[in-house]
Order: sequence, then structure tokens, then C-alpha cells
Amino acid sequence: MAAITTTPAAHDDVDPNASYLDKKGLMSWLITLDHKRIGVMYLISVIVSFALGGIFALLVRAELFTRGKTLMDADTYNKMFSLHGVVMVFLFIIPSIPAALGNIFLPVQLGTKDVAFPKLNLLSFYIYVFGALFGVYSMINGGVDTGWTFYTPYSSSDPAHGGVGTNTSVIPMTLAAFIMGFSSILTGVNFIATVHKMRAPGLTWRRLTLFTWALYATSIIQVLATPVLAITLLLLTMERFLGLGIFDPRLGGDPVLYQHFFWFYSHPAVYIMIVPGMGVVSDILATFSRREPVGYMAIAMSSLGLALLGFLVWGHHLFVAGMSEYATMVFSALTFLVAIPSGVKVFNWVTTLYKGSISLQSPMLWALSFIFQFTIGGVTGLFLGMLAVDVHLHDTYFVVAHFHYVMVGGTVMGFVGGLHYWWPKFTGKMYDETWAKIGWFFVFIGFNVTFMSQFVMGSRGMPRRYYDYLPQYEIFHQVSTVGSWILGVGFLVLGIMFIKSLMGGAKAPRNPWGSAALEWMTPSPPPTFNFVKDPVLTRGQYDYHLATEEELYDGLDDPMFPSKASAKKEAHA
Amino acid sequence: MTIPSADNFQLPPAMADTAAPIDSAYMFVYWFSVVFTVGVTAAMLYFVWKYKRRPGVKSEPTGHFNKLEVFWTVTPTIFIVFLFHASFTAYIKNATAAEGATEIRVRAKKWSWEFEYPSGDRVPGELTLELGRPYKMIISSEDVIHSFYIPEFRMKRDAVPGQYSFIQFTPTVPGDAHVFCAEYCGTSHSGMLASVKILPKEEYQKWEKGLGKCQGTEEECKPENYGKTLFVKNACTSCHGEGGSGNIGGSPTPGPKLAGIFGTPQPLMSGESVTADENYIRESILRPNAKIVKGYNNVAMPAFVLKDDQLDAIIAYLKSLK
Amino acid sequence: MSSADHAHADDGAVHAHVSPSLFYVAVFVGLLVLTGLTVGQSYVDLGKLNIILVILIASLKASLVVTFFMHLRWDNKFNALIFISCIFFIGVFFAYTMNDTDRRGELDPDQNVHILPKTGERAPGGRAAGEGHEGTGGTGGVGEHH
Amino acid sequence: MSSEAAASVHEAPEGAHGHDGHGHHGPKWLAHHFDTPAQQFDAAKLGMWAFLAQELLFFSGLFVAYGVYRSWYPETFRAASHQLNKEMGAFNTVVLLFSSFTAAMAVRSAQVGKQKATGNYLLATIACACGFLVVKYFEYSHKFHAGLLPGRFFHPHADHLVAGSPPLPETASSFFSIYFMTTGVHGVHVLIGIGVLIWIWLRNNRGEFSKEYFTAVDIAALYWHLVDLVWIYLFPLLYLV
Repeated sequence: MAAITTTPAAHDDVDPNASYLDKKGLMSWLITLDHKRIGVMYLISVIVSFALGGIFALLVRAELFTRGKTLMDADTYNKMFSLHGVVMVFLFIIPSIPAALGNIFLPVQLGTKDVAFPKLNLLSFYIYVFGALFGVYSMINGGVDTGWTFYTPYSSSDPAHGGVGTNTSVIPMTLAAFIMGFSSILTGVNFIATVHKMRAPGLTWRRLTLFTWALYATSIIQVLATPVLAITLLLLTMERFLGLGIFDPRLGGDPVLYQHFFWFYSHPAVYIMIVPGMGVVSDILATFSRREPVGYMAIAMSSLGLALLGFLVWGHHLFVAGMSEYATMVFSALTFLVAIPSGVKVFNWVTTLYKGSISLQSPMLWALSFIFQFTIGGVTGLFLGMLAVDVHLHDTYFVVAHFHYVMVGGTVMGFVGGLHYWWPKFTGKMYDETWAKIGWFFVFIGFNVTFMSQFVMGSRGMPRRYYDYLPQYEIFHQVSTVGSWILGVGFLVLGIMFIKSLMGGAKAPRNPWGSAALEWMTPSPPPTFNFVKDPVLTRGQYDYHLATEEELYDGLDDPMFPSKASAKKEAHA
Repeated sequence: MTIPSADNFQLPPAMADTAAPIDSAYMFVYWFSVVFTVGVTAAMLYFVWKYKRRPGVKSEPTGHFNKLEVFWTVTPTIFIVFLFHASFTAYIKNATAAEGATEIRVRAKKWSWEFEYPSGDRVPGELTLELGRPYKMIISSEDVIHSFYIPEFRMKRDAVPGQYSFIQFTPTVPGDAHVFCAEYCGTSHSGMLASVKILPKEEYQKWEKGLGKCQGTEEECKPENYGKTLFVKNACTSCHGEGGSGNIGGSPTPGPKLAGIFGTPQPLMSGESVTADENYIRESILRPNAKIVKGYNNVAMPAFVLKDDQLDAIIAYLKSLK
Repeated sequence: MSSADHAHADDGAVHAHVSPSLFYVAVFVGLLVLTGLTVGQSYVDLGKLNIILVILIASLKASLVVTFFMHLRWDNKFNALIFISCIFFIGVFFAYTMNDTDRRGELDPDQNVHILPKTGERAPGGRAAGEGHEGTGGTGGVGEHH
Repeated sequence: MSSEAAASVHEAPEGAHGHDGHGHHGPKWLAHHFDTPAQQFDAAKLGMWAFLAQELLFFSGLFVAYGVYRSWYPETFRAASHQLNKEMGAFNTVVLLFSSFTAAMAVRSAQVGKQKATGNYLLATIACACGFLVVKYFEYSHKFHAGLLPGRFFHPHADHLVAGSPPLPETASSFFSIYFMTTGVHGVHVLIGIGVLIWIWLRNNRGEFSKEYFTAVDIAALYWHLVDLVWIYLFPLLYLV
């Protein structure tokens, strides 16, 4: 792509051709300022967190396989679903795409050497680790049983002071989320400055990838919403510690106020989770249909639109919570607006396929399942936005299924799809396409079996966070639990496949998918300063009709199945 | 294992007037969702099949689809106005209590429901309603947030400590339903159920006459048997175990074991000790925090309001436990 | 690698606006005068007007600090946009939250209130009655004045 | 847009071309991944403003809590605010405003390259910040003596209260909870600010700043102005209404 050599990226201590992975030794990782290495450290952390949260989820589902006690008592079960939520939300899903994949690829997609503030970037990572340690401390102390939402007064009213709430290890856990919040904020600050100030020459706003746009929108939410979570959790900690009386009704506080505070962050946080996934999907769709996404600007602007609207709709979590009717009306009306940018994205994605040149390699499978599942997650959001219907569905399994369709069916699919898509680039290794497809198949089937049955039991009235249930819900719970096993097998297959790729995967070519985007123009894995020579863009990153054969195929003999061709080449070498 | 019937697969049976507007809104958005999802997915799969990569065939450069963009921005906007209108009118209809509706106080506490009828009688764990009579449930909570939820009525409202709220409905079908707690509230959240009985007028009046007294055969109304019924209905079992055994499924309960303690000395928080006699048990039910047994200071037992004969029955039952 | 929206992309050096010292002194004096004003108003009881006055004066002081001490007047426009949008979101936070907390029980006097207007009962689970609550029975709603 | 250009991105160029030290090596304060001082300066400012935005949102939670409770219990708040020492509050306000002024002057001195003046203004700012905390200490200790503490610890002692002020209702505990949370969180920011300013002062002494590079001074001053900004609202809302 369009690389006109202006200045050689010369540095006394860095060989411009050496891969960023070349330096060995633990310390070269722990004190690195290279955004790619920091991203890889994030990636390892979030995958470990995902595995941990996944184990909690499997235990929750296993417990629900039969009525009454199956594996554990009620208190343990309550801790399991709470820890599942806390780990998945704060440790996995929020940093998953932005901090891990974003860190690795944002500067590469911008054609720059690093993020604007590399030291701050490393600091963010250590803040994340420090926060995670608090979480681990809480878990060693028995964990929490409050749900990830920490609703007061259950979380804040300490029985040790005559309160009515839980006696589990709440304070370390809220502090963990408090601390990790700052990691998220600082990453956001860093990315905003990077997108604004670090773009390569010729890389205008209209030429940013949609992944970059999505990260940019996400960063804005991270910076503006996360501090409110921080102050909320600080007040909650103090409420439990000192009995402030701001959220605890027995001390003159208002528990509904806590819910306002909490959702002022946590609703925008839903967009912190999903918008980057949308960005990944947009990029994958472009690459595997060899086409600029239809409505490029519409997709980019709808990311910003979601970021803005995300701040205006938090009250739909409080429709039956005891909020004034006026607030209820306003929040319901505004909530529906979210449907517009979400719909715009789905329509544009589907139209992108029209007259494309579509290849169904594994990243594309994840992107297509994202669209399918996100659509279901989106339309079921309409059910919940409708005031009257929400009165029935609120806090039932319908809600659980809805947000899992968005968060797992959406974000996790985007994350895993992105991992497949960029894996050859940042590891320099190919993975086994057959096993990747088998893994995808298990995850796709397992996911839909697990959560589709939860829609039905939810609309039939099964409340969430239940340890035990009435006989009429048993069949749905059993189907769901079986689905969770299939899902677990799928992730296990993928895990083994990726590890095998690291151990002995074929060497990845520069551009295995034939993409026209900037990150595929640099070697796999990229050098420390991302490009051998500083790139200058003379065309857009999705301009397939302007890209040369050489840029797209790198002299591969079979442009249709580049990965196979490269594997063949490697075998001959 | 019950397999739900096909005719109402998605929604539980509708048993109150509040269900109809919600169900029609639900079904409307349901069919819209089905059409939308199937449409999007079908288009996606068709394009994937039709434009599969073929050697020598290039993708067509993306043009501008401004009209299309406007179309699929404006159409959903119009549509959501309808959705909002439909759901909002249904909500307002269901939120307005009928003039002269019978008021029932719903008191939530960890982990039981208590219903106070206009006569002042308090009945735990069982809500009896008259068919066709408009009701207004005034909901409150004594400790943490709970949520009063009857799926068959499609109605739900959080019970927020320090705050009153209400829901209204008129039962339209006789039969049985359930009250769930829909807001997570701790250990026995899933055990915080109550049964709902909707009775035709004559049966309801018969029931109403016996309100506050033991209703049952002579055998069932013997003090220790009546006490056992009350012990279960007040959800004492969720903190003290079945028969006051002090354990549920092998793990110790939040509250102390009650079986066999009658007449024995109990060590208290204060370091003193008290004999578990009639007076102590009565005080512990009415004012649980007056004398707390050692080791249970972190468990806030809620107070129970019971009539004298009910208290006597419970004491008789506890005496009988070994 | 100079990015497209550099303010001073021409020579790549930093060109910051330097105000004269006396100007900063003048801003500081302005701030002192406004502080005097805000203290002064506390001696005059204007009812509800006091809080409005106080917020107005504080906002005036804040905008002096932001525009001049923090150089937003001469800074990149986007930095000003960040600041303004942040004020907007704080406004949303305030307005929406108080649209709830201040208006409970307004449409229906029994809905979401601390005190049941018909009977004057205080809802259980709240601050124990008889601990010096100011709210007089029968007002419903929340707080002191309804 | 040519294929040779494209190839040059991904093909390793021949020879060791990387060590000519050409062009890219600017002054030592210019980080390697920036091209020009202006780019570095603008990025730092933009980053700082984004950071300040999060600081404001962080405080906004406390202000919303204040707004809600003040609107519920206006009389309580009026009565309780009489227990705060207006004079000390006003004095602290002037101290902070002055420190903000000296911080702005420190930036100005740095902009024109007067290293000594920059150091002195920074010292003045640090001194004011410390003074602020000392006054705050006296205020806090009075509240502790009078039992005017947040939430559960609220046990006012009649003989330590301000004479002639309205009686304190039980709900006043909410006021003092908010008072201690807001001023406490603000105080922590003052402490952090002192640390940052000392660090900048040390760097200035080492002669790290110049007409061309004064970014760090500017950034630290921005942070300090924010601390002032929050207090501008806190003082009248807590002490004066």
C-alpha cells in the first residue's frame, strides 16, 4: 500500500527489520514500551480471565442441570454466578478487544510507531494487573455473592454493623473494579490522542479502518463513563466501611440512586463491550468479501452515535425499580433510538456482501455468526425497551439470554474472529484451518443451544439468579446446560488449535487473507516500529480496486486460498 | 419433567387483565423480530452463496447508496415510534389502579412474602384473591431489595426498602399461580416464593371467613401441626432448615438449629446464657435482635408479626421437635 | 508522519500563545472579586435564588479559570470540544437522575414514596422512625418539602 | 500508488540502511515515535484534556449526590452548613485561587524560558497547596471533636457545635457524609497535585525545560487548575448555602 519512503525509521538501538518478538527474556516483556508487546500481555491476561469466567459459567450451568442441589449449596452458587459476572465483565470483556487487540493493531492501522503515550500504556496494563490482584484476593477470601451489579443495600449493609446485606468479601472486589476502571480510562485517553495525532501521512479521517473508528468511539465512552463507575464504587466501599447513608436506606440513603449511578456507567459500558466487536466484524467483512464496506461513513458515525446514545438510556435498567414515571417515559423513548444506529450497521454489513468476492475462511465464519447473533440480541432488546413488555421480562432469563446474545454472540464472536484474523500477523504463524472451523462449529451450535432455550424460559417467567426452580422450567435448563458443554468443547478445541499453531504452525505470509488494509503491508510479525519504512497512504484501506496484485497476494500462486498456498510454499522451503 | 404445550409456548397462561395488553405487544414485536431476523439472515446466506469467491471474478467496487442509507435510517425510526406508543399505552393502562380497588399490603423480607389483607390479618406465603375483583398491591421491603413478580399476571415491581410502591390487577381466571422474587436478595433468593390462589366469589367468601384462623381439619389444627404449617409458610425453614434441623442439603443454615433446644440453656452474644423457654421463643420471633445466640450476630433475622394463638402454635411445634 | 490535523504543521515547532503577566493578574483579581460576591450573598437570604446565584458565580469563576489560566481560549478547538461535551454529559447525569429523585409520587401519590399519604406510615426498611425525621406524615414523596 | 512503493513496505531493503541517524533524531526530549515537537505537544495536551474530562465526570457523581440530597433535605443542608467554618473556607478559596494564578505564571515563565521564575512560581504553588491542607486539617479536627462525622459515626456533641446555629436533625448525617466524601476526594487530588508539582519543580531545577519544551509544566498546571476548578464549586455549595 502506498508506501513512499520518506524517512527511514532509523534508530541507534533498534534494527528496523527485526520482528518485535525477537527480543527474548522475561524482563524484555515486563518493562516493554512496545504497544504490541503490551497488547500481547493483555491478550494473555484476558484469555486467562475468560477461561476462569468460563469455568464459573460451566459450574453455574451444571448446578442448574437438576432441581435442588446438584453440585453445590445456594451460597456457593450465588458466589459462582457473581464471580462469573465480575470476571467476565471487568477482567475479560472490557479489556478484551480494545486493550488487547486494539493495543496491538491500532498503531499499525494508523501507520505509526507506537501509541501517543507508551509509558502510560504500560502503566494501564499494570493498573489492570493490580486491580485483578484485588479481585483474586477477594476470591481467596470467599468471593462475593452480590452479582456483578453490587446492588445496595445487599452489598453495602454489612451484618457486622447490624446491617441486612451480605457478609462476603465485597470491599476488595469493588476496589478491584475501581482500580481496573482507571486502566480502562487511561487506555481510552491514550487511544484518543493516538487517533488524533499519530496518523500516517495520507491517512485522513475518511481512510481510517472501521476498527479504528470503533476503538475511537469506545475510547470516548471509556473516558467519559468509567470515572462515574469509579466514584460509585468508591461511595459504595465507603458506604459499607463507614455507613455513609447515601445508598443505604437504613441510614437515610436511596438504593435507587445507586442504580442510577451504577447504570450511568454500566449502560455505556455495554457499548464499550460491543462497539469494538462491530469494528472487528467490519474489517473482517471487508477483507473476506474484498470490498469496501457499504456505507463506510454511516458505519463509522453509527459507532459514534452509539457512544453518544449509550449515555442517554441507562434508566431502562430501572423500569420496575421504583423510579418516577416521568423518568420511565423519557428513558423508554430514548432507548428505542439505539435501534437506529444498530440497524444501520446490520444493513450495511449485509449489503457489503452483495457483489463481493466472498471467501468463507474461519474469521469470516465468526463475522457472519456475529451478524446473525447480534441481530437476535438486538431485536430482543426491542422487547426489553418496550415498557409494558419489560415489566414482564425484567430480571428473567430473557434478559440473561438477550445480553449473552449481544455480549457472547456479539463481542466474544468478534474477539475470537479478530483473534483468528490477526493471529498470523502478530504471531507470524498460521493455524490449522480445519480445526478452526470445527471449533467454530461447536461454539456456534453450543452458544445458540445454551441461550435460545433461556429466551423461552425467561418469557415463561423464570427469574434470573435462581439456585432452584419450579418443575416447569427443568427441560429448558437441561437443554441450556447441555449447550454450555458443547460451547465449552468448542473453546477447548480453539485453545488447543492456537497453542499448536504457536508451537509449530506454518510461517505466516505477509498478507494471508489478501487484504488491502495497512496492517497487512508490513511483515508478519511486524518489526518493533511496525513498518520497515514509514508508510504514506495514497489510497484508502478498503480500496480493493486500487490495490495492486502484489499488495494483495504477495506473489502467492493461489489467490483464492492464500493460506494453503503459503503452507505449501513453506513445506517446500 | 413437564414439557410446555405448543399453544402458549412462549408465555405462561394469562390470569389477569394486565396480561392481555402486554401479550399483544409481545406478540407484535415477536413477529416483527422473526421477520427481521429471518430476512437479514436469508439475505446474508444468499449473498454468501451467490457471490462466493471464484477465480478471475473480482468484487465490484463499492458505490454510494445514499438513498438506501436514508431509507434504512428513516424506516426503523418510524417503526420505533409505533413500538414506543404501543408499549407506553399498555404500560399506563396497567399502571393505573381502579377506583376502590382492594388494597393488600405486600411485605417482603429475607426470604418470605407476607400479605396483609384489609381486615388486618397477615398471611405468609399464600396470596388468595377473588376472581374479577380489582386489587392494588402496596409493596414494601424490610431489608434489601426484592421484587414482586407474578408471571401469570405479567406484573412485576421491586420491593425497595424505605419506599412504597404498588401494582394493580384484576384476576380473570380461577386457578393457581406463583409469586417469585425477581431481584437477587441473597442465599434463599430462589426459595422466596409464594403461591397465588384465585377463587370464585363463593369459595373466596368461605376462605375469607376463616382468615386468621387455622383452616383445616381438627387434626391439622392441633397446635403443633398448625405450628408446623406456620413454620413452613413463614419460610422459617429457609434459615433454620426443615423441621428446624439447622441444615439444608447437608450445609449449615444461616440461622441456628431449633430442634431439641427447648428447655436447654443457650449461650448469648453478650456472654450470658438464657433458657429457651416459651418467653424466650416468643421474644425471639417478635424482636429477633433482643437476645442473639452466640455466633449468629451477622445474621439479621426479620421480625414476624403473629397473633397469640399462632405464636402458641409455633412454640408448641418447636417443643415437639427433637 | 505528521498527522493531517496538525495545528502548526508548517515547521513542526510548538507555538504557544503567551499572555502578558498583567493579564493573569487581572484574571486573578476578577476571581477574588467574584469570591467576595459569593461570600457576600450568603449573608442575604434570597430563598431559592441563593443557590442559583451561587452556581452562576461559581460557573463564571470556573470559565475564567478554564478559558485563561488553562489557555482554552487559544488552544486546539478539539480540546474545547472535549470540555464542552464533558459538561453536557454531566448535565445529562444531573437532569435525568433528578427527573427521577425529585418527581417520585408526583403522578400517583402511592407510587415510589417514603410515606404513604393516606395513613402517614413510613415505609419499613428505611431510616428507623422516631430518629428525628423532619418529613411530616402525610406529605408523601421524598424529603422535606412536597 | 505504485507497486514498487508497495513492495518497499514489506520487503526487507538491502544493506544496513538504518544507522545513518538521519532526520529523525530531534532534541533528546522528543520521544522517538513523534515526528515534530508540535505533534508531541498537541498529543500531550489532547491527552491531558481527555484526562481532565474523566476527572470532572469522576467528581460529577459526588455533585449529583449533593444535588439529590440537597433537593430532598434543603432545611437540613442549610442547618448543617452553618456548622462549617465560612472564614476558613473563604481563606482556603483565596489560597487555591492564588495557587492557580502562580501555576499559570509558572507556565508563562516556562514559555518564555525563564527557568528561575518558573521554579519560584512552582514553589509558591506548592506552598499554597500545603497551606490549603493545613487549614483543612484544622477544619477536620474540629468536625471530629464535634462528632460531625459521616453516616454511622454522626454523633453531634451539643457543646462543640457552632453557637446560635439551627438545631441539627438526624438527616444532617447525609450532609456530613457528602462533605467528607467531596472534600476528602478533593484533598487526595491536592496531595497528588503537590507530588506532581514537586516532581516538575525538580525537573525544572535540572534545566529540562526551555522555550521549545515546556509541555510537562503546562500539563501539571492544567491538573492543578482542575483541582482549583472543583473547589470553586465545592466552597459555595458546602459552606455558603
